[in-house]
Amino acid sequence: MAHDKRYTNQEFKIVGTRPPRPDGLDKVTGRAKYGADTFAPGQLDGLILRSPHAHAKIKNINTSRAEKLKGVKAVITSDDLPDLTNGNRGMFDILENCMARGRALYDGHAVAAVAAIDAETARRAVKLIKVDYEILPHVTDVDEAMKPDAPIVQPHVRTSGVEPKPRKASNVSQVSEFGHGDVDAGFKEADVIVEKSYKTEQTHQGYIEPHACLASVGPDGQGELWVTTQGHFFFRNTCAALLGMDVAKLKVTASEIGGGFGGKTHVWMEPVALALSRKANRPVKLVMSREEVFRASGPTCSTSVDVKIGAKKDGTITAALATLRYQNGPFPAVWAMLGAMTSWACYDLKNVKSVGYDVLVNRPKVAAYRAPSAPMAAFAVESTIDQVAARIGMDPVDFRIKNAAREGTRASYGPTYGPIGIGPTLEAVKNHPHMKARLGKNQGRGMACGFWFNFGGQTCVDLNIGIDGTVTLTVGTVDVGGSRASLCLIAAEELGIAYERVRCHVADTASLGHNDTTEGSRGTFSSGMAAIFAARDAIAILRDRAAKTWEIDVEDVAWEAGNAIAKGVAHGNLAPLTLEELAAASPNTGGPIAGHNEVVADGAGVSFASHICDVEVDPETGATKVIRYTVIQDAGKAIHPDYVEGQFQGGAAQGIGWALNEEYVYGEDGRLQNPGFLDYRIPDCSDLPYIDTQILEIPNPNHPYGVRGVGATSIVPPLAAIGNAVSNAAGVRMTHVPMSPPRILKAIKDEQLDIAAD
Amino acid sequence: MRYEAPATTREAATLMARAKGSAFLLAGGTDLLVRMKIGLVEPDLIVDIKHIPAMQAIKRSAAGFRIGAGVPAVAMGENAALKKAWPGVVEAANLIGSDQIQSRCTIVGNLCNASPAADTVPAMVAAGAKVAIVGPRGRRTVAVEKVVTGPGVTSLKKGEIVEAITLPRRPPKSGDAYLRFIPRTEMDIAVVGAAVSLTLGAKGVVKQARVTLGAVAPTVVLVPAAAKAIVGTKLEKDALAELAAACAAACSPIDDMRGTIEFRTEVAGVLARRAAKIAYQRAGGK
Amino acid sequence: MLEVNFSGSFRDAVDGAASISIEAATIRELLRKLVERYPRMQSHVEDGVAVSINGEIFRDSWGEAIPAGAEVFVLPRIRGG
Amino acid sequence: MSGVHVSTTINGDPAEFVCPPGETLLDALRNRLGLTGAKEGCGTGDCGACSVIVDGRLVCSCLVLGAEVEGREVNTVEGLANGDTLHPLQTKFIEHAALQCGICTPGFLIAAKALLDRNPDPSEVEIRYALAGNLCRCTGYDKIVRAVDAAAKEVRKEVRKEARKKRR
Repeated sequence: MAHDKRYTNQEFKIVGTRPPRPDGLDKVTGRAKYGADTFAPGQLDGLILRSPHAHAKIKNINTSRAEKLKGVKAVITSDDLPDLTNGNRGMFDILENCMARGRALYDGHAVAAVAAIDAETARRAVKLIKVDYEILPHVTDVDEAMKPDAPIVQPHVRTSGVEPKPRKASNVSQVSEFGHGDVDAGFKEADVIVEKSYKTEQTHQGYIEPHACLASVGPDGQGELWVTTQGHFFFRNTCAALLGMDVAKLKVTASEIGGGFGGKTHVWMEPVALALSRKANRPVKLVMSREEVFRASGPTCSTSVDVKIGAKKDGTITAALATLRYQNGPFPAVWAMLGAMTSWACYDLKNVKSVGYDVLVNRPKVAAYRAPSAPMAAFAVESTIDQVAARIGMDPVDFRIKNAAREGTRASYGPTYGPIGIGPTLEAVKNHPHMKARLGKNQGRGMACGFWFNFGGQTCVDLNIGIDGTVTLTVGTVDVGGSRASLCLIAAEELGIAYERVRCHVADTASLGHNDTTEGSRGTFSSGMAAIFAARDAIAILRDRAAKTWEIDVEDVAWEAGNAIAKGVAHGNLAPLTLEELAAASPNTGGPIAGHNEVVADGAGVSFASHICDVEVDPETGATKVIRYTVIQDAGKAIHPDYVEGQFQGGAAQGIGWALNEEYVYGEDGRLQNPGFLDYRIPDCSDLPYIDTQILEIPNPNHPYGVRGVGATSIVPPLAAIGNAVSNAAGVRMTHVPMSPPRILKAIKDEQLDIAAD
Repeated sequence: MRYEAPATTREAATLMARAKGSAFLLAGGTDLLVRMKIGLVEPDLIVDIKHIPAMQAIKRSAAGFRIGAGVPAVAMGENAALKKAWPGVVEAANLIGSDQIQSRCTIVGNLCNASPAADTVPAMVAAGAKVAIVGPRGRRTVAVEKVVTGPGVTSLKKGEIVEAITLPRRPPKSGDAYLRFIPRTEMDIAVVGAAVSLTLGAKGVVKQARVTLGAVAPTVVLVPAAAKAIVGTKLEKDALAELAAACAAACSPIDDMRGTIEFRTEVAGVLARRAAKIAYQRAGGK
Repeated sequence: MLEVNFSGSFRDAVDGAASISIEAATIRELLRKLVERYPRMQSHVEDGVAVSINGEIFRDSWGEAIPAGAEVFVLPRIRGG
Repeated sequence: MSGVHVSTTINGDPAEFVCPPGETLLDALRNRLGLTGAKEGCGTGDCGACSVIVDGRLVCSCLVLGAEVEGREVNTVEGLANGDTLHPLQTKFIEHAALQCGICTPGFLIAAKALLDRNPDPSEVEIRYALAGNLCRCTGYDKIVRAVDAAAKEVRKEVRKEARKKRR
């Protein structure tokens, strides 16, 4: 049935409160079951052998000694994962990333796998597999990979998006251009032009739970997969296709997920676990070590970006140009394109252009990471914006407000905006006490803006009313950060009952229709929309049951505050029927009462954030300390404010780590040097201050409650906000992320030399 | 693989001496278990020394302090007398890792792991610590700086076990301090470390000093020139500048993922200067 | 008649045009006619496209009606984290 | 390879298991005793997700051999609640939304308990440094620190109550 998706501007009774989450108790008592927390009878331990080389031809793999080892039940190579993708290059790339096919494309690329009776036997078996490599020249740096003489990562790739279509293979897989107006003309009008180049290093989502799954496939072609994932329906479809199974015969259950941030939207090793299980005819548990997570499960891109901005003395930006080079790992993707689309989204620009170059290198396949591609573009753009403001002697906040996009602005990536929140977040920054707080010695303040599209997608929800009137809400979007609590609030709001009367569960793939992956901040937006419609669906049935009970026309029955009400003088004497009464009577009024909804939740509202931070820099060592941090973001409508704040704070913390210390370090040999939490430095509790938040609510017109996604955007501004703060504290402009102490100290020293030279 | 938990140092030494294949001592295990996890070592024998009474205690005597090889760093922080006498050595020990690591890691393990970046070694060398070694051919005692001969390499012979570290008795008006540089506030390996131990004479003038640096050379560096720069001074500005310069001159670091040659050399002097000031204050200097 | 705009990454598929005129009442009809006229759009449509109608981005609702004179952009399908 | 027989006490109850000499306490707890509350986030002592308390000391169970806990007292998140009464830390973590994905929560609860056991009145800085060995990637630590601070107040109340009882 069709539903009205428009914002209804209703008064909320329950939405917006902060009740305890339904899965809270299990998670504070150790009962919650994550990817590695389940066991099956006869279970084997799986282990993957990975390439130590960045780029190598696999001449031969000898598994005979491993197969002979006592306790080994299966050994597989790419021969056990035949290519069933019939020409679908995207699927083939997923297959090749799961298990190398003749070529190892990066340090950590899987080349073989074993399943054995215990972990120790599996370890010994892997050591017995003999792989004969022919080492090939490799390239890991994005700018190096674009040079004409660079080693070619994928000989089949021809650059798309350029005319005429190239004949020669290239590491540039795609060129994408966005924008409007005439930037050359715009730069001619400018009084001031600032042009600068930036680099950001590769970072990992850093979820604390490594990839883990328990796979079981039988000779009858039926299988089950228990896995930590952001999208078990997508995993089912992909694994079934790669293994030649029927989708209906593979049941995938999403475990509790120990963080994903985009990293668990991709299939990494699950097809290998299924193939091992199929070969051994035993359940196989496959769990990545932390080292494997870093070497072989997708980080985000390292990038190299040039930005040029021209402005008039009055603060009007006359032209904006960005050239973005994003490294994708060894498989073509669209990350630079996304960077090009997001780079200028915060601003109202007459002449704007951004060109993205997607580049292949010998590093792990790049995966989505929270607002993928936007933070690096924002670092370059927002850093340059501050420099332009300084050059024309204008306050950086006022400069942004003057050029901010608003309703009716044509976005740099094409469409015209509806109601949006960039202006309000900037006004909120201007009025925030943080901006007036006094700074101490060696301290600097910076701010920056960020944008993310958000989206909805395919969603399916069941709402079942129990005999006692309590409600089971069954969704198919994985709960990555408390969405079950938010969805209970929404169902309770619609039905007019208490939050405690609703329980939300995430269904396995056999129990509900397809749901898209929880990504792009869609979980609460889309399942919330479907929950609203499912509840309204159930209310229609409840009204019908009440009408039957009263023997009146259903048109005369209204649903108010959890009760069926008979309308009109004729029925004035009828006492309201509660949900409990209707549920209890349901066996005799037509059977179980349930609501259901399938929807493509399109029309997710774009979201904007502005961040403020104060940083102290030790001029003698380049050490930094974040003194104060404030996040201001438009949530559309905050369903459960605790978890909206949590998303704001978590995104900011990830951005702070990215800005200051996190980076993949590759050696000359193309091997990752820091595949662990010791030298891949995500922020500790003692590294951060309290992170203040301010939730703005500019309703999304395309959602009944005005909800926008909230998860992604908060990671976009921090790189630039910290960069601006550091340069204000240390008096040097940082153009290379992470701004680690050695980089900051070098910048300070170089600056001192320059001054001395002048 | 075998796991043994002997009750005496002798037994442990004998087990190690007779071991075929690779044998490792287990105290806190915060280095050994990590190396086992990432497959760097596959021990045939693990000898747990935490059941050897002589190695579990911090003993105070006329000669100073004796810290058993099995004593976790956290216990050093809990020992008021030790903390008062050697605050620099204790703060170095307490800087290693998290509270979780503190409950397990030992200064002897930190020493024998022979990492150039070990936190406690510069402090122990500055303090003039001695190492009590028990081996198949009996006991010997050596200066702490004699134990580590290169990255991952020690002068200990097969079957030799460090039983304890001894710190000398402290003359009055003495103080020591250790500072390290790490990118985060916790959990990192030192990029540079600097320790200063000094004793004041009349009118707060530095009478005797030892200055050491960590993570700027294959082994910890004792910098006599830096000590000389502050002896006879009250750490005036130029004395400290000379100290920093001497430290920078003594550095022969490497470029790696944790820091550059340039950075380590620059920051070594800065930290030594700051450590000297703290040690001076702790000695009662103003 | 609709004025349909293209972002950079699709322009080579529509012979470099920034925008074209096309008769379509729904997203489905628009995409069908696009592929008919520009066969190289086929692969893009298979990889996934998004269509924005008056600023609202649709990724999957091909049944969505396109009002006359609406602002229409054919965009790459966006991935999320 | 011959296994080591270990008799120990876990959350107050006697427990026995046989494990290979090189097996970590974490693997023994999870795979032999079914106590999966402690998680492996790194296996190298850098994330604290496997935190447990052994003889009153906070440790990473991934850096302890199973064989080492012979005759010792081990406390895990599964033993944190007292019967059907949650520990104040557990209550406050839920109240303050101090968890999102929850994978790091058992480790944080155990580390925070070790802190409050020795210092029931910690400052914000003391809380942050005591929890520095526990990585969380979801929350930015804000709500965790607030929850521990709130739980500390509860613990102090209980301590005072106990003291009063004793005086009577």
